Amino acid sequence: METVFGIVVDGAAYGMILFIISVGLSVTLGLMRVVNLAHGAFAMVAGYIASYAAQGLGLPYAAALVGAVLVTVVATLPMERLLYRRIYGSANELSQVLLTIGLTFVIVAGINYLFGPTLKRIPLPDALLGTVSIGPKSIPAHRAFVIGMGAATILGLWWLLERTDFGIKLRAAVDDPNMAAALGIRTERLYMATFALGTGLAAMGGVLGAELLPLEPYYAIRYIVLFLAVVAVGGAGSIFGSAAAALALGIVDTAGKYLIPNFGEFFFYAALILILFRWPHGFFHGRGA
Amino acid sequence: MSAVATDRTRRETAGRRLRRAALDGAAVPVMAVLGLAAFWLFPNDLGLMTRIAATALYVLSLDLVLGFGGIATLGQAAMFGTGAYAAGIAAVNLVDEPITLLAIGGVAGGLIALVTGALILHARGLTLLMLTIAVVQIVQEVANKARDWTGGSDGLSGIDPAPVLGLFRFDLYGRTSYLFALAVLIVGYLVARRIVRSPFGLACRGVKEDPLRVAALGGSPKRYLVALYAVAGVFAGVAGALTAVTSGIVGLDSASFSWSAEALVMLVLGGTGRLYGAVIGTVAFMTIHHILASSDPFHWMLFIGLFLMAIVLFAPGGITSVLNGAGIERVFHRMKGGRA
Amino acid sequence: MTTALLEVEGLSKNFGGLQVSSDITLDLKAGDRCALIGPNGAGKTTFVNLVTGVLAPTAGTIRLEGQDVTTLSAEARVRRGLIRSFQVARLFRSMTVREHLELAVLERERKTFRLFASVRRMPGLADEVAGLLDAMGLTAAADTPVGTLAYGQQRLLEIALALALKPKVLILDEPAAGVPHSESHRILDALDRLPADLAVLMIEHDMDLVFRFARRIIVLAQGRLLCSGTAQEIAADPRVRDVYLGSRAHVQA
Amino acid sequence: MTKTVRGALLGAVFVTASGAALCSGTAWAATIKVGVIAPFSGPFATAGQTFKQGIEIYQAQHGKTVGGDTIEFVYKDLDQANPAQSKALAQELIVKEKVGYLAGFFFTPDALAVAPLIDEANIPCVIFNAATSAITEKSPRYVRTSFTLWQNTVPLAEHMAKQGIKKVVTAVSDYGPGIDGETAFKQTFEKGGGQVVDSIRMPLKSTDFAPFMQRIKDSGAEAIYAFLPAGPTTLGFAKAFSDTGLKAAGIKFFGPGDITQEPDLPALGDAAVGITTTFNYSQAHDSDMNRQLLAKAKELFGSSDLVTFSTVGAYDGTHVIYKMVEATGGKPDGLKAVEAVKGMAWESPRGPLKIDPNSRHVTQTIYLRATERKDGKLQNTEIASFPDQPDYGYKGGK
Repeated sequence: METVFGIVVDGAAYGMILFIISVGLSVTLGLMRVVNLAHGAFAMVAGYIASYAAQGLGLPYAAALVGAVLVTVVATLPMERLLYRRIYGSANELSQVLLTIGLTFVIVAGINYLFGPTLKRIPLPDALLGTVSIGPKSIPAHRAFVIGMGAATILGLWWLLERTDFGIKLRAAVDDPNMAAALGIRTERLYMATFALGTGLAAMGGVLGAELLPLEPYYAIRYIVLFLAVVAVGGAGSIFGSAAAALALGIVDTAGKYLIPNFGEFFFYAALILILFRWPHGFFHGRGA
Repeated sequence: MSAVATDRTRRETAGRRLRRAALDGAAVPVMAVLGLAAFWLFPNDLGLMTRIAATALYVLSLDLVLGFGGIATLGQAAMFGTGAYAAGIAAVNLVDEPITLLAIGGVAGGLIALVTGALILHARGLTLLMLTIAVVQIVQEVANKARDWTGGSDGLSGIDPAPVLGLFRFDLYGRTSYLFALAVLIVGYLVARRIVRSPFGLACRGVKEDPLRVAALGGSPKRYLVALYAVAGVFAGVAGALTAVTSGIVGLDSASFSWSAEALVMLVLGGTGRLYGAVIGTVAFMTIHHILASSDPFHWMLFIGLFLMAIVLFAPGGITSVLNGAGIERVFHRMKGGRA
Repeated sequence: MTTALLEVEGLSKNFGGLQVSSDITLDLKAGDRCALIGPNGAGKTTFVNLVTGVLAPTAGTIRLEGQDVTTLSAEARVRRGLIRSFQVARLFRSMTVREHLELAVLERERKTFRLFASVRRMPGLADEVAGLLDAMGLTAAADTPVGTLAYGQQRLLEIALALALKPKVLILDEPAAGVPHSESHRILDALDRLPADLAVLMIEHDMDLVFRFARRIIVLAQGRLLCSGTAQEIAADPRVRDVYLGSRAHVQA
Repeated sequence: MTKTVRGALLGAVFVTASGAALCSGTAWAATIKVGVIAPFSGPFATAGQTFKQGIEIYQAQHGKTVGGDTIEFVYKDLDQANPAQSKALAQELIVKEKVGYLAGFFFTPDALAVAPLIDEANIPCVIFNAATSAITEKSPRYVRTSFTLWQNTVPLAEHMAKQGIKKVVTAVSDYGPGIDGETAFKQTFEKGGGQVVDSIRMPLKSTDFAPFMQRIKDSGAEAIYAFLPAGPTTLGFAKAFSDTGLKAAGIKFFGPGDITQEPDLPALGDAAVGITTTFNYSQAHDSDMNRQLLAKAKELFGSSDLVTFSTVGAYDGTHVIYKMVEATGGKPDGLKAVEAVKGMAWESPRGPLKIDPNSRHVTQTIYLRATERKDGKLQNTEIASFPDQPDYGYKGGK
């Protein structure tokens, strides 16, 4: 019983990190139909910025987090205008893959040039260094914090999409872009805002997750498969789908490593195949897509 | 739309098709002549050129799947790796005749494609992409685990093939390797072209454009896709075996996600849906990679990244679209208009 | 009495709680020229999708030449001679007219799994395709990619494709929709020349075309079979007028 | 016709472009070239950088000529373990660059791949790192100046058994060196009377180690023996070890010294404190030669932070190559060159070294080190030494 509990708690923390980063990808894929392979690169850039802010400038963790998210969003917006806008839409899948791989390469090279190939870390504040007890299991305070932030992200996104004007327009545009345009929704601005939202989420996940997904220049390429897996299992454009998928994959991965560590990798990908066999369009294929 | 305009576009497209057909026909002789010329001109780069030839066959297999069947995959290395390992294991334990080894690789690649294709090709889009990734990861993990057979992460070494046709030994300078790889590539290209022009190829092109319409003609889209996937698997398997035979070694990287992604990049670079696009894309990518990596190994990614982005922004159909369309158009124009 | 080629019995389809087709029964015999009409949203397209196997029915059976095909896939029904054309021309945009017909003929002959044969050298293929091209007046456009073809010609190709499959039962989904008047006579000519022993079910809005072509008319409304009969009977039926007027009133509201 | 010409032109452009870029290096009669294959880009770029630094430090200290011959190093980038590419690069180095020596090799598969080539071309191959024991068995032309997992693990396991530790969990990355380490540890430790209660092999790509920690905790072991490749994976593992409270619970952490290599220490932070490792080199090693090496590094590269085991592997490897050139008088003869350095002993920044004539691997002192914070900086402090350790894995083990 304790084992099961341990697996669930560890899996949830891992899943929440995956969720925070992947949900941004899911939102942009759902609305703009763009397979953004550079999404992981954006998360990485934010991680490096936060690392620099905390270690180089001596900012506190919270300020580094907020600053990194803002800087990343502002830095990537011109890319939306100059690059991404040309490749929106499902007809461009190949161009999307090629352009965003190219962009990823450029970012990897740039990060390598600026920060070097060694690992970088974002020092945690003392408050997040200890452990927290949840029932019989004690987990690192940082993980508990991440789980909390993940839950807050779910709620925040739910509020944003269900309760705000932006959310209504966004959902309308996901459901039927032409209709949305006909109704006078300015899709260009909507796309830009959504892109910023997606990048911001990636950035937040990159900073929060730096303990689990360590920062090095190949981060951008190493983890993108994981993020894509979450989006595929969750269903593009679905928040709760992404959350469910990230938690499920986090727990499956954790269980596999705990129970059969020698075949952990098998376990994960076999589970992925089975899940996609059962739900070929993801858990929550309802909205949009 | 006025009838005149339609007529003009029709004539233009007809012209473009004609040029494409001509390029298609010229591809094999050009490949052979350039390949042999390169053999004489760059005797010191045969190693690189051998890898280019084997990789071109691999990218060609991806073109069959993607360009002619519309199957987006990031798992083509599953077939390449399986073929490479099958040939490698056979070479270490059973036979050392190179052409037999290629056949073994082809059969292995085809079988794995048939089995996994039947399992995953019901899906489309991102789901299919993820399934293909999962397959290649599992194949790689099997290769890692079956250490006794595959050498695991140390790689499978000790592949020492017999002379080709009992006559040509694989030498240090890679002369035999290169000519052998070039010959296999050209034969592979011819077979692929034959398949593309066959009734089967026609049906696959139909599935790529509209699977439901093919069903309405009485064809089963999934069966075509699985068959095409398996056929391309044979090509990828042969390419893997060719790499194993000419390099004498197989590593886990030959069944990796990144090798799959690299094939996709090379193909899109060259242009999908034309076989010569796969060859041109491979030559371009690997040559550029080689030049950049040897002049500045630290930051070649920057250049290749910018190059990829430039292709998307300025030549969306890949290098061959420039060849097919604007480029040739300009040449024609200049010829007609005298010396410009 | 000739036996029915296509028999549909009690066919129903629900989407969730919504009943789109309910209890439709009809049959087609060899040589039938039948039209299915009804206002927008009457369930005509759903009906076609059910019969051709694109959708699975909630209840009911479909028999082709006496054999139950209800659970067969769309392509299996096509191979048994149940062929449809599409309302919006659904063609392979980058392929030429000739390639379309070649593919259709090869599908019919089940030769599409020949990997190493050359399409150009398949025995008899070129002649048959030439015949079809000629019959539809498409010879001049044979090597044009369909994407650049005029709309009327695309509709003709749709019919040619259906014929290339040598159907027993042919379902034409609005064969003349979107065709300019100057070209519609070509479609009519083509329809007139359909093989006599073919059972044809045409879904159509253009009443001129329906009255000219059909010997029997079936009216569908709100997913149900309203009535059937000859052109005169249908024209005189007050229920039909109600349905159309009602729906028009609804549209205007 | 025009299209053919056009196609031909295009192809020719590519081929010529590649040729032009490749044909620039011409061989000099009085220059002996050494081809170095290592990762200079990608996730392991640091490794290639340390190789290069080791070579440059040695050349700065000892000059670039041996008996009138200039030694020139030619670098080839191989960003990750890729044996086929490794072989192709080696072939290119031999055929085109006409190198007389091959060197470098961070990963085992890359080193193994060149065996047939060095035999056919009769070229010595000096391995600066790749640590699987079996490599030097594959060709008589391999010489290795790094270490093996067996070499580091055997003294560690003996030490742990002597400390009275009874129950240990092994946790290694699931690849060749990891399994070498696991086998070496198990054999030695169980011979010493200890018990390995669980052996965990972790997928190489793991990033989240919490589940493994849970398993280690559940096994009831007093200590762990862990080996992972240096870099991100080690960081994650060490962090998880302290974060999940295993460290606080008093479980002791042992392993080969790769896991606390100097370039990674800043990122590891306090998670590294208290880890006990055995290794052949520490920046904190107390000797004049080591201080000179670090000073030279600072002078040449502005900082000595990167200096680590692969730096001295390359540094001593360069020494071996110089001695080979000296012994053969600059004439290309691989076997003779290797023969000349068999049994050679010398003093290195890491301590006394000797090339075992049988395994052609360095016999060296292995140090027991504790990672600790000194003057605000983390370092591996040597607390005991085990002199003259051979490669226990050579033709043994497996």
